[in-house]
Amino acid sequence: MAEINMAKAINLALHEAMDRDDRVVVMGEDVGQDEGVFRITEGLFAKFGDDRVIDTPLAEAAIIGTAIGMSINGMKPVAEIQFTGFDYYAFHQIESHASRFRNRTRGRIHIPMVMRAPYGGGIRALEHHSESRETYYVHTPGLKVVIPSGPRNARALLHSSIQDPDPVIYLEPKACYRLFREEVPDKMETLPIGQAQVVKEGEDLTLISYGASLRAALEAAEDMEDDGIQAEVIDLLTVSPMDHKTIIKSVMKTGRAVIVHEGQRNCGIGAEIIARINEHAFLYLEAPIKRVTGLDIPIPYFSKERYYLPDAERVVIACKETLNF
Amino acid sequence: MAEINMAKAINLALHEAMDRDDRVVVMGEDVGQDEGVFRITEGLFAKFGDDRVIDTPLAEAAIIGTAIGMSINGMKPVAEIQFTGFDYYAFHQIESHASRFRNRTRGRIHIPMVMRAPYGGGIRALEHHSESRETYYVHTPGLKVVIPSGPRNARALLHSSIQDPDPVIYLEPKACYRLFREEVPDKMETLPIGQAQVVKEGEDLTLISYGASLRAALEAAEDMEDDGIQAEVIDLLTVSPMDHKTIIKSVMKTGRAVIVHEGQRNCGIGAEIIARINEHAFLYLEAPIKRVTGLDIPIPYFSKERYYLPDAERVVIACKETLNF
Amino acid sequence: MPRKVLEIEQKIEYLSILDENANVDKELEPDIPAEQLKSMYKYMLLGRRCDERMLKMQRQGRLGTFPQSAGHEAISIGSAINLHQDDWHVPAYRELAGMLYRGWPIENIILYWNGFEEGTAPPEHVNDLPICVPLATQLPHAVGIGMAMNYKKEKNVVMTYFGDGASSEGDCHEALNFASVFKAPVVFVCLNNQYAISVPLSRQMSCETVAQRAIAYNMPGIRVDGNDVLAVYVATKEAVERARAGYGPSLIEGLTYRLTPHTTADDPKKYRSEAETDEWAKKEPLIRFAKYLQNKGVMTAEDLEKMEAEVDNMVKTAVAKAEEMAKSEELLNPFTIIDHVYADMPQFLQEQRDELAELVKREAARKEKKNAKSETGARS
Amino acid sequence: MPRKVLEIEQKIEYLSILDENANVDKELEPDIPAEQLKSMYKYMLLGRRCDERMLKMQRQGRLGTFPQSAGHEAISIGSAINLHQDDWHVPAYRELAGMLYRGWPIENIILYWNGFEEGTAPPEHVNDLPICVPLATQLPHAVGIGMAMNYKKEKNVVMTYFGDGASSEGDCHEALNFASVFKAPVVFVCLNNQYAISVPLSRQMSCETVAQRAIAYNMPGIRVDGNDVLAVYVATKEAVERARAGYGPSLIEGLTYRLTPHTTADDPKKYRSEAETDEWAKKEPLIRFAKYLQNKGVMTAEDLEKMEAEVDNMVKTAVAKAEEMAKSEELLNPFTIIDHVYADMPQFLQEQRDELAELVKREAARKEKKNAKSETGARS
Ligand SMILES: Cc1ncc(C[n+]2csc(CCOP(=O)(O)OP(=O)(O)O)c2C)c(N)n1
Ligand SMILES: Cc1ncc(C[n+]2csc(CCOP(=O)(O)OP(=O)(O)O)c2C)c(N)n1
Ligand SMILES: [Mg+2]
Ligand SMILES: [Mg+2]
Repeated sequence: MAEINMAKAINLALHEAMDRDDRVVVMGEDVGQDEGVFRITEGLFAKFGDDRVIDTPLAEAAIIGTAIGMSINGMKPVAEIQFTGFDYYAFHQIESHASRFRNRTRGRIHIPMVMRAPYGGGIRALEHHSESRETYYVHTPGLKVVIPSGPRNARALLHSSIQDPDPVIYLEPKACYRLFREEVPDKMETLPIGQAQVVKEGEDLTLISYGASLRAALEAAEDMEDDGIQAEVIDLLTVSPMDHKTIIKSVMKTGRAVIVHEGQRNCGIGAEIIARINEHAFLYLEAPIKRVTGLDIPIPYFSKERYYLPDAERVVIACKETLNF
Repeated sequence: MAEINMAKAINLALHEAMDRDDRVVVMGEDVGQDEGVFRITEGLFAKFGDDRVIDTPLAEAAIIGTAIGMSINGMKPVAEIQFTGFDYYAFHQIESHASRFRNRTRGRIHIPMVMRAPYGGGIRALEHHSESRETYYVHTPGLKVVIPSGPRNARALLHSSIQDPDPVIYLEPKACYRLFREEVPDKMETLPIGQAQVVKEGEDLTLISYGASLRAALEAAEDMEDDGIQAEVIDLLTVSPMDHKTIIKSVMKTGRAVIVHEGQRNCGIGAEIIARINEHAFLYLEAPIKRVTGLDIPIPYFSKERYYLPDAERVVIACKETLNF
Repeated sequence: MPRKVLEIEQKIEYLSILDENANVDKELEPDIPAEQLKSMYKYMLLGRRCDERMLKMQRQGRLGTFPQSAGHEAISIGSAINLHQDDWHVPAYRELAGMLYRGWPIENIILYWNGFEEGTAPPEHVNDLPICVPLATQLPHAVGIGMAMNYKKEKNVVMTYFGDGASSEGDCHEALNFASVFKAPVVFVCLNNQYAISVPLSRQMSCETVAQRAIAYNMPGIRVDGNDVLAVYVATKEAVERARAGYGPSLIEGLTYRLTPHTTADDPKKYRSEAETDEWAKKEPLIRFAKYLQNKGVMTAEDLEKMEAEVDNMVKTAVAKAEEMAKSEELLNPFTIIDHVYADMPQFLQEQRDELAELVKREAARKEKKNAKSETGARS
Repeated sequence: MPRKVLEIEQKIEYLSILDENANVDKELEPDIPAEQLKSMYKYMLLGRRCDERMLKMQRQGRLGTFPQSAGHEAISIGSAINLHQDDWHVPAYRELAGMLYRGWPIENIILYWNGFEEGTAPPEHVNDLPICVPLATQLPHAVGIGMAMNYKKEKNVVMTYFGDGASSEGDCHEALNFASVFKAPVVFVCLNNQYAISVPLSRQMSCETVAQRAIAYNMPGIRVDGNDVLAVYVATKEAVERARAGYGPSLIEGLTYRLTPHTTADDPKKYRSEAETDEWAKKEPLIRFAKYLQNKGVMTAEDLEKMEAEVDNMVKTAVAKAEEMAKSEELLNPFTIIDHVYADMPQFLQEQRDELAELVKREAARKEKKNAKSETGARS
């Protein structure tokens, strides 16, 4: 298989999933003839037709609400919200229903749908087109929240998400769509939801990140190597249920941690990671855990977006403070 | 002034605020002739009429959306959402507009509205009538989130919320509405938003709570006195912006902390408190900080609600584990 | 370059067949087999008696707050009777009679309002969604179910319900629009009881009828006397046939009135006049239908009495069963609150389950101690 | 006990006055003073030229992605021209011409699409809301502004805009319903360009017109030729007068067509045929209006040319100004991203501001170093 970028990898996964299982349908605004505003649904409409690649009227709540209904009646809808900034419109359907049907009916009805949405900043987009509010979903029991970081894991995790019997919020860091290419295997593969990956081993401190921010973490880790600092880097991949075991194991080794994510800080994923490290590895900690995150402000319009988004420099500063504590 | 319960205290504040300032209007479902499903708007319709006590059609997004519009055109709406379980319907208006207009317009337009809603569990209510998801609001920059715990602070904080130039989410722990009475002063008073209160002093550990859970914390603190344990109890009152200074000061003294809240744990307020203590008082900590919170499940229907809600017993267990660490 | 009035095809109709004095419009009278007529009456009665019984239980502290359904049996049964077993029934929360007709055990309903999730699970053979509390949010589900039918080429239909108040919610508009665009086989039934808790229709909308909203979605719209089970039957039957034949959704508005408060926590005297309530009480659906059945010779007074007894018995048995179930180990099992959140159990939730196990152990120990003590007390 | 068709009072009209060949219907022609006609044309032209210029800038990397408005000037100006300065204008994002007419500096628009919040702040004397990106969410704001007018007994009106796609959103329904229930003085203008990005009208709704949705809210509804500024003017004028007189809201649908892609990121060839685009290009609003002005003797060819020059100049000046402003200390100040989130600065945000200050210092130091280096480089 050739090297492909993340946009292509997600597109590939959709093709594969639809080929394999005719209960899988794709629905959303402009996913059909237009092939998605980021071309993520390229080729699907031509191949699977109007029946399975459904351009919907413009109403996010109904997109999610009808996807719930389709799930109940035996299908596996992959519903696209055009940008995460518009998923709040559907939040009551997610909170009150997608996340609850299984529990409410003691397992009798469950919702095997996927909500996918381009997510996060970094592409000089307009207002409301760069949001990263995964906390809303992570705080909502009954959901799983997956955020891939590269072509290969994006494809594998999308397959896992579609196969999952429960609703999965699959957030696509749009800054990564065309950032780099990666070899993906010919054969379809999956990755377990809820499992983090150590993407770089190190002894000196643990960097925990996911999505587009992982690039900043990796870049920082590389930069620090020049100073002889070996950071271990963890890619969460799933932010809920979070794999704190992998985190704890690493922090027990390094004694230090820095968390990097672009979502707002207040009650963000970083806060939860700190809480769990505190609960499970308190005695191993040699310095306060640092958070390099989006600020607690609406993400600025693009002229000043860089002051909001974590970058390698901010990560390095935080790491050094942690190491020098 | 006689002793009154919290329901009455909130009602009193509404009367006073509407007396003082004719830009203040109350709006929502059944707030008028019916005087609110919890009788919080008692007497307002009779006194201020249809113009200022507005029964709206049944549409939460429009209640918040029109309140935003009224705010823009010089009014100070106090919009009621009948139960927090239904505020998700309006979440896009809160996230995309109420919280952003000031920043978006560099201060030219701001939204001095209050969204009040009966909040939390403990009254054997139906499905969707017991939710506590303050995290959604706390994670949203531009909002303030106030949760009173008793009649006197409820009245004072509602005044502060109405006077605040920014949107305030004012969540009323409905389990406290008629739980106890308290003397409130004749004269109207306010309390600064963003300031916590030490409600009981102690040396051995810090209990941090708010809303209805504060009762569990206080009861636990009292119980522990028999064992010679002196807990310091902090009532947050505002969960965003959170007064971590008061928390840090206490933890620096006690070295130990337990957080009690009924909202879900994952990315809950407790996580944020732990993160801030970690950041500001790391070296003072003698044990991991414990979280006694709602479980990460939808709040159960009322027959098993008690397994979800924090109570004094759970708090005492956590405190002892912390002390014995 | 004209100024002209646009021709709009849809006509909004009004239908009434059996009036409050049980006069029947012979021309409009549907031809329903006697057995089905009896069945309709039986489930209307069962809904009513169940509702009354639950009210008593609530007053005795044996049930939580619940929204009553007395007065709405004609809408519920007149429509649900048109469904096949494998069609879908997607209620709001006043379709008690219809749910029972569809096969929900009375116990489930009681358990639901008594705080047990087990009451919400549809029985295996029942293609229904459970009661839905957040208003209008069930409507897009109904549409999605219908869209899946189209996709799977199932010849089924979905019947879904919402109130006059719920019609103001965004989800109602979005669902009606999606249904019309995708020609989903959905029958939307608006139970217009003229109040949303205290808010009267005039404060809810400024148009005359909910039915005319159908014009906004190019679907048939009809208002019927919602206390006239024959009118509801006829209108929904047409809609069901239409949907089943592939012509898409319809909107049916049943004009009716709550015979009771909104829920057991509500005091309607604050917002409805006694005169109005009395007026509407005369129009309630059961009496006129019973008369119709008698006039038609389908049931005798004696038959009706027998049915009363039968229904009473069903309710009684169910109440006993529900209260028994509520004490069963299965329903008291605290771990069920955690075990159904996900298909698999995530690590962090397992940890919380372990915490809960600790608490449960302590609770059990405390109980044992207490029991032991009281035994000692008894002996002394 | 009848089955009868309900009488619905509202009639949905269609209006067209100035056709694509600039033929005018004399009977329907409004009596607009020459100065106002000129002003209308000027702002339509300004909107168009601004849009074209911004497209060029975007292609040159001098502007971010933005939604173009070419083709929609008649709807925007024909309606906005009916507002008093202290009335409110609540746009979506294709009301560029109207915003300029209302007093928004061109610089603001450019700055907004160039990623500066400063462009979003309405100038002090302008009673407008800024561009709104989340579809239909501005509509309840417009209604709230109108409700406040009623409360304060202001004799003003609100003009608000939404697209055919946005009409499917729940907020659209809720806003129309609230406006009708509270008789809010709001004129709802639907800019129906027949596509929501790629999704055609037939996939958006199954009814013929957006205008007929007015029947669901008991308000006047009219469809006009949205490329005919006179028709838009007449319909919105009636609606404004109605609203100002206390009779509540109206719904006006302007049928039009995007002359451009959806945004600079869009390729309409994927979903619109060339034939269709060509057909509609002929119907665009400016040419016919210019002809009308000439035929009527309001403007000569020379006047028109002069106006072109004037408008070009305005755009040129504004572009220069915007690009100057974008380099100003005020607009580059990074702290503005934090300073306007709350009226007061909470402690935790102050701490984040301090973090930012550190970064800004480093950035400055890095720049200085780089400058120093390149200076050294230059010298060597
Ligand atoms: C989204 C939402 N908002 C508010 C409520 C609280 N509530 C329950 S029933 C009700 C009134 C509903 O009126 P209507 O739709 O006319 O139905 P009815 O109860 O009259 O049958 C309200 C406001 C709710 N359940 N869901
Ligand atoms: C709530 C929301 N969903 C999706 C989008 C993304 N989006 C921007 S414009 C657009 C199409 C809008 O179509 P329409 O309302 O017809 O307006 P037009 O662009 O044609 O003027 C979409 C889907 C958005 N801005 N807001
Ligand atoms: Mg009702
Ligand atoms: Mg459009």
